[in-house]
Amino acid sequence: MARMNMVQALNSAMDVMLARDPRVVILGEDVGYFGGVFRATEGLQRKHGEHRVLDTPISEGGIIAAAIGMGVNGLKPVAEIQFADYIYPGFDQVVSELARLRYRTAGEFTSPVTIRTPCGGGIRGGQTHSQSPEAIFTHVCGIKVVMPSNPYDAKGLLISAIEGEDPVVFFEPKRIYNGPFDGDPHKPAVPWSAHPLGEVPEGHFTVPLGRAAVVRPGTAATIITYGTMVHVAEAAVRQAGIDAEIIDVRTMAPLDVDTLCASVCKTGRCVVVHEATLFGGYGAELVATVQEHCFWNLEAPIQRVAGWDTPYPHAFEWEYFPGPARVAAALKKVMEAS
Amino acid sequence: MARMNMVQALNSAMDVMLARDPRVVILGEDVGYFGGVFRATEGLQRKHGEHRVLDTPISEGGIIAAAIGMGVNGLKPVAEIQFADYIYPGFDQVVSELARLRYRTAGEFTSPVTIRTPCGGGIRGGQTHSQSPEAIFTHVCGIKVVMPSNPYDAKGLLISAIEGEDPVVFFEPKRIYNGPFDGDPHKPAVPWSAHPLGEVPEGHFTVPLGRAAVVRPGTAATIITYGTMVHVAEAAVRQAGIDAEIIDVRTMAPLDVDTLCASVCKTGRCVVVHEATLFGGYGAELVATVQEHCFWNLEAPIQRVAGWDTPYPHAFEWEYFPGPARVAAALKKVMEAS
Amino acid sequence: MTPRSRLHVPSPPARPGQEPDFSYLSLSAAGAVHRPEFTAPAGDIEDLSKELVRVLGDDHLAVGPWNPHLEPAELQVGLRHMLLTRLFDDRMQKIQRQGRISFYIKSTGEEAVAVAAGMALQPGDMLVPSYRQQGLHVVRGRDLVELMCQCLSNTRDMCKGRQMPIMYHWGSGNIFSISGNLATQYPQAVGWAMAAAIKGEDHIAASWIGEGSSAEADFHHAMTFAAVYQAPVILNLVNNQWAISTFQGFAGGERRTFAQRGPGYGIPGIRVDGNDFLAVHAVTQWAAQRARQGGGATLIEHVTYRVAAHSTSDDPSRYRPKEEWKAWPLGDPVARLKAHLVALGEWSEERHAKLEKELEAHVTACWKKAESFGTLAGGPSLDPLTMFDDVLKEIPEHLVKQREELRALQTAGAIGAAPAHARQD
Amino acid sequence: MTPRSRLHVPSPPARPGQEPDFSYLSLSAAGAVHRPEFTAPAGDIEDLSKELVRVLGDDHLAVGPWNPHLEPAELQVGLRHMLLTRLFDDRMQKIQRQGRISFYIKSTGEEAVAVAAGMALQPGDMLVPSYRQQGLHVVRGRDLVELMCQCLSNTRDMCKGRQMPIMYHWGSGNIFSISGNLATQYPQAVGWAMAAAIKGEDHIAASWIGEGSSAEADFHHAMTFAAVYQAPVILNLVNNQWAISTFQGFAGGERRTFAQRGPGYGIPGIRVDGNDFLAVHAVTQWAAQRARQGGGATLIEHVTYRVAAHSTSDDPSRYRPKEEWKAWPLGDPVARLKAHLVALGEWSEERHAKLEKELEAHVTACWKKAESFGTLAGGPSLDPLTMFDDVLKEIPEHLVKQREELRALQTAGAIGAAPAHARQD
Ligand SMILES: Cc1ncc(C[n+]2csc(CCOP(=O)(O)OP(=O)(O)O)c2C)c(N)n1
Ligand SMILES: Cc1ncc(C[n+]2csc(CCOP(=O)(O)OP(=O)(O)O)c2C)c(N)n1
Ligand SMILES: [Mg+2]
Ligand SMILES: [Mg+2]
Repeated sequence: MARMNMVQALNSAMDVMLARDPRVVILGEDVGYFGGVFRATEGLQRKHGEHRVLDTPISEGGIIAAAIGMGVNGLKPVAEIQFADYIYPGFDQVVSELARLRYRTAGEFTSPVTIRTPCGGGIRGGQTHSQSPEAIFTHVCGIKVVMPSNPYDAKGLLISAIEGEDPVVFFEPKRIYNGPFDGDPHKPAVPWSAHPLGEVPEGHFTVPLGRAAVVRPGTAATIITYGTMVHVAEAAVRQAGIDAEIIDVRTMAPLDVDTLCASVCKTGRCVVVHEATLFGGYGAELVATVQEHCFWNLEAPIQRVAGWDTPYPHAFEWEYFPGPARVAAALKKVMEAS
Repeated sequence: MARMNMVQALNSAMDVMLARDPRVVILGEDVGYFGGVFRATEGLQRKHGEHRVLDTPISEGGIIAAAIGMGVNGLKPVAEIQFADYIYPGFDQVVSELARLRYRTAGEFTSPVTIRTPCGGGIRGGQTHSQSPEAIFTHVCGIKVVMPSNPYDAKGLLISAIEGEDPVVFFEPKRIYNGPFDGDPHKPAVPWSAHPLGEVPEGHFTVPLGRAAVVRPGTAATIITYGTMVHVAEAAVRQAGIDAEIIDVRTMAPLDVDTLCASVCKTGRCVVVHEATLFGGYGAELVATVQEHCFWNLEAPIQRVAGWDTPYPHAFEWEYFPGPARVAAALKKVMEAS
Repeated sequence: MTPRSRLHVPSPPARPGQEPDFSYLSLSAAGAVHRPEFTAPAGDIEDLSKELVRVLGDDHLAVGPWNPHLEPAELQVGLRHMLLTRLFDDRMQKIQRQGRISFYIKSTGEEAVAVAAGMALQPGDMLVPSYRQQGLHVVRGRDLVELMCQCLSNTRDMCKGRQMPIMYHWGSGNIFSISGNLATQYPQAVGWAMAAAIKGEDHIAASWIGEGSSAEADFHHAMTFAAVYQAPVILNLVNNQWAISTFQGFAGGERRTFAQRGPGYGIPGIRVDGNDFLAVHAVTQWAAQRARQGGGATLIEHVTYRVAAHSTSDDPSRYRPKEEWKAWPLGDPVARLKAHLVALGEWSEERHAKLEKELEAHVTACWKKAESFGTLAGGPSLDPLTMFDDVLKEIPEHLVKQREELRALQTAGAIGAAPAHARQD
Repeated sequence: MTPRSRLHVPSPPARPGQEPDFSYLSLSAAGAVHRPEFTAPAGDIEDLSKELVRVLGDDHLAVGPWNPHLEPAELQVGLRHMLLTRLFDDRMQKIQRQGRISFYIKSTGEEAVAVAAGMALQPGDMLVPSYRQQGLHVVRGRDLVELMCQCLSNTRDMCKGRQMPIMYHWGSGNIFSISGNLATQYPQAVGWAMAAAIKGEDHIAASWIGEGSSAEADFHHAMTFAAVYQAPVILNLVNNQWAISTFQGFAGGERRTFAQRGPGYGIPGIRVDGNDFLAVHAVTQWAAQRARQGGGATLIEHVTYRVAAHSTSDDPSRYRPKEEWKAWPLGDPVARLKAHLVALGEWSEERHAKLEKELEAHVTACWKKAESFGTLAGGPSLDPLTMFDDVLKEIPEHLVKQREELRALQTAGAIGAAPAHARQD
């Protein structure tokens, strides 16, 4: 076991896979010599060579397309998109190509590309360094969508993504790269080194895709969330003093419906939380699924807590960020209703 | 009044606006001399000149970007994307630019681009001529998203879109360009000329954005839908013999919550229907919104009927297409539950 | 100076009812263009992007440094492949007109672009076509029955009914899947080639794109990545003068050739007579050897003409002179190779007629066989429940449920058999 | 032949600890490059894309056909603008280091690219910059207080707190909004220019992009649309040798210049010494006149060097020799224009020192005033409820509700004041 923050855990996952599987290659803007703007690939080029860890032109569409071609030719490419906000120029290659290739060729051609990309706000990055576009990708058939909430999962999920034969869009909530963040910007940052989930095996291990985790058992209500908001939810539970069960979705698509619905059917109350904007967000899918399966157990309308439906406003980060106060308020609301 | 099919109605809307407002320009692939692959711009270049109706390079990103620049310079561009399946190469310009410009400049720069694009299946177009990607756009703050279900609305909504000062993504369900389609491919096609909504004023009129329409009043349940599926819903109601109220959303974003929720609160039962794939689709937003507002009136879990979560399979169009049988089954399900 | 509009709107030289006019084309004489070493730096051979490499002269003989000196037997194979491609196209078009398949795209007049290039490559090379290079499948010996079954979406459809007609692929034949989205394959081919180079393998990739599609972002992505990593790839740009209704000026072809894009990226650009089998073969061989020897990518502009409609959904008489193709100065690739072989004394009208008959019979036999695996009108058909396969490697739970839902509906008779042919609006 | 990897991986000439090496740069002598007529066809002036237009010689005098023959007074204004830009940058960087703004991007060493180009254009021309042309605001006389208030996200922030520092715009000054997404502005500028041409107006657009960003799709879109419609636009490509950590070889600069992309599209490409105020002014004027007279677009590659870090978040000592800029063969644009004026007898060390002092005092005064409108640490601040404005023209119902929800939370004290400075991971 070692102590790792999330960046180190991701780095370790790639390091392990580069060493284990000669087919694995890393590519992206600034990922090679420099080691990535968030240092996620630090040292990997030096260790594994510049044919395994490639700097690329600034061209997200080209990166994803080239990765697809490499995957077709037997490699297992891990492409970094520097910020999730910059994945859109590569969107066509993801939707029309990466997600469709296996289907349209009835399995004769496949390309198991993993796309890693830092997402989310809370780092004063303004509207083009803070977005959470996961919902858009969950609506695309043929890819898996993942977001870890801690270093252990980050490494285990990334290894699963790279080892798997399906394309994966792997969102990394950059706000918690260095430590869990409970939504209170006034508090001193707690590093992962002081957190149990900062304990990460150095070698190979996996966390399966497609399985949610109950990160806090509870009886009064269920909070369904993922990424940074898992920690915000924990803070909200403390703040509200309500014994809510917290579920970390981890894999947004395909969704582990059973784990979610078992919890909500048990608690009868549900709050769905994400950083992304509310309207048409992934939370809507969670609500729609849960109400269908747990309708007869629900004691109150399911509440969504999400980013306001505006672009991410640089100066109003903390009024915008769906922090513990808003989650706690929603919790209270579902408790009061009846 | 004239008899128009939906293509003619759209053509008429553009014709009227080109004549009324010198700022209006049309651009897109094959829209000029040829008049568009669906003939929506037929005759417009000849009538209004080749500086008002422009053929473009095959470059959806370039088309939308150029339209944005034109809009900034005082024009009112109407860009056609030949198929909605081909909008993804322009996705970055829509999300990062078109939708954000007003916000990021606090209103100092704006660009009122209307993007028209034919969507939906049922024409044996296979996976790259059949998609319904509206959900993705409804999650993007800063644009309006529209889909008409008949020629009258098509013209009135398109004129509203062009006259408005906000960017609009205007989806055209191509399956009903020539006539309403009730989901039964075995039946002879009924042209709009034999349908009351094929009566369309020749001149200028508007249908406001942001307002849903109750297209069939009813008491037993509410079907919320849009586009082609409005007609499928009507067929399903007939088939099921259930007195359902049918609501045509028309503008997906911003959503007319009041009209939807008033109906569901009244009927207590709700089925949401769209052609697009289910998971993460726009139906999820409809369900999430309705359950929040109408929870205490709901007698049954809200059902979604949508495309299966696969790419659009060319040969299995009618097994894939969410036809009246499936809608009727869902209607029965919400009626039986209690 | 009074301000005035200066927006330039490209306009083709002739519209319906007007005389065809190809005077805008700049042509070189056969044999006139030099053939540099494989190793020549891109910057030293920029002229190749402006000239037109041609081998077959008006006398039907092969001349000049680009003459690939192919054996007559090989030329006969090339002729056979091109002819078969054409006859296959003609038949499939007829079949579409009869409503027996829903859609088709012909490559008439452009057969050499696929056939000659395909023949100049090695079996381990990955071919990454657009929708108009069916000749590649012919070159690699694909059973036409398989192509026909794909167009029929029948029980032997390699795509299992998931794609429109002509969207073929061939894993074991190293021919990549055709995408409905233009140009996406181009940078993928570069990625494939990069992987070959990373693995130290000796294979190259070759991709094809239309001149209209070169306006898409992926053209730029492909060129940039190919240039930066010197990827072993041949990027073919098929300038058949027309996209759907827009002529090549709308892709930026008015003031320079498409091959000239190459030097702009530091990649050699070669402009070749796309209707000259020998010339296409020669430039492909040159580019392939360059790539295999570590010299990186080449952009090849094939100057040709789309004789047929864009697809069976198109009507070109709306936007260009009806018989424009007759005025096309570079002739017909089949006729020209035939004439060359005749001039060499290695072919004759009789042999040609015989071959044509043989190939037509072959196509007929293939179609018969293909139909036995199911047609739109009847016969065996694919199980619709297979539509839930291959979305992901393993079928996820929600799709299992959706499959069961469909199965139940089918069992209940709620979702019946599909009609022979859906209405096309 | 044993197969072996041939993937080429570009590598800069020097890494940290190594000697800077700019021998890869091909330079022309001052005055050596011809200056064609505005009306010259793109194909006739391709050499301009390979040469380097320079006006200022080693003796600091202006020579050759590109000498714009500017009045000394105009040169002095240019010097003033460049110096002010530099001092503004220096101050803002210091202010960022003190934690008083959260982020900054300097243009040190590249001031001429914005200032000289900006001065050669007319007020009605639309300037469409990337994030490194703050000099354009200076040229057009923008009150620095406004730029500072933007960086402070304070009550006078033109972006109302919605954008990171430096993402300026200026409606009435015809300077377009800066986007965080690279290259998107480039084809928008072309669209703007197309609209001017459609309307028959006499204005042109000018846009700027980094060499690294030229790998994005939007570069291709801009070039294609500019070429097809001959749009009145100047497309400036600022080759400052570095993206973030990757040198210009990763954008495809190893085997040809970026200006050469122009001819590939049928657009003139001009490679200019970006640190030579006079040369930048002259080529801009040429391109502007060409565009205004209906000649269409020009691509101008400005060869310069990014002296500073990419941004205040970057540490270039990790990837390039620490003092690489000292070896940069094209010197410093401020120093060179200054030396030129001195050589003309129109400037002196004393005047320069005095100007510097004056401008520094001006910057100080501006900062003081800017702070009075609010700082990160205190003073007046924007109302967070304004964040719901301007998403659409009219605030839609769901946003009205969300605004009320936030207002209620604020009233309840549940969402407090923001901390002085958020943690940057
Ligand atoms: C991304 C995308 N945009 C538009 C289309 C519609 N479309 C199909 S083929 C075509 C014309 C392509 O012309 P060209 O590249 O010259 O190829 P050709 O048909 O001449 O072989 C168009 C516009 C598409 N398939 N994909
Ligand atoms: C679409 C997109 N991808 C990536 C980034 C991150 N990024 C910001 S600046 C930059 C480097 C740009 O280099 P260059 O174009 O040379 O401009 P310079 O900084 O040298 O002026 C990168 C990769 C971004 N902002 N947008
Ligand atoms: Mg073409
Ligand atoms: Mg740069």
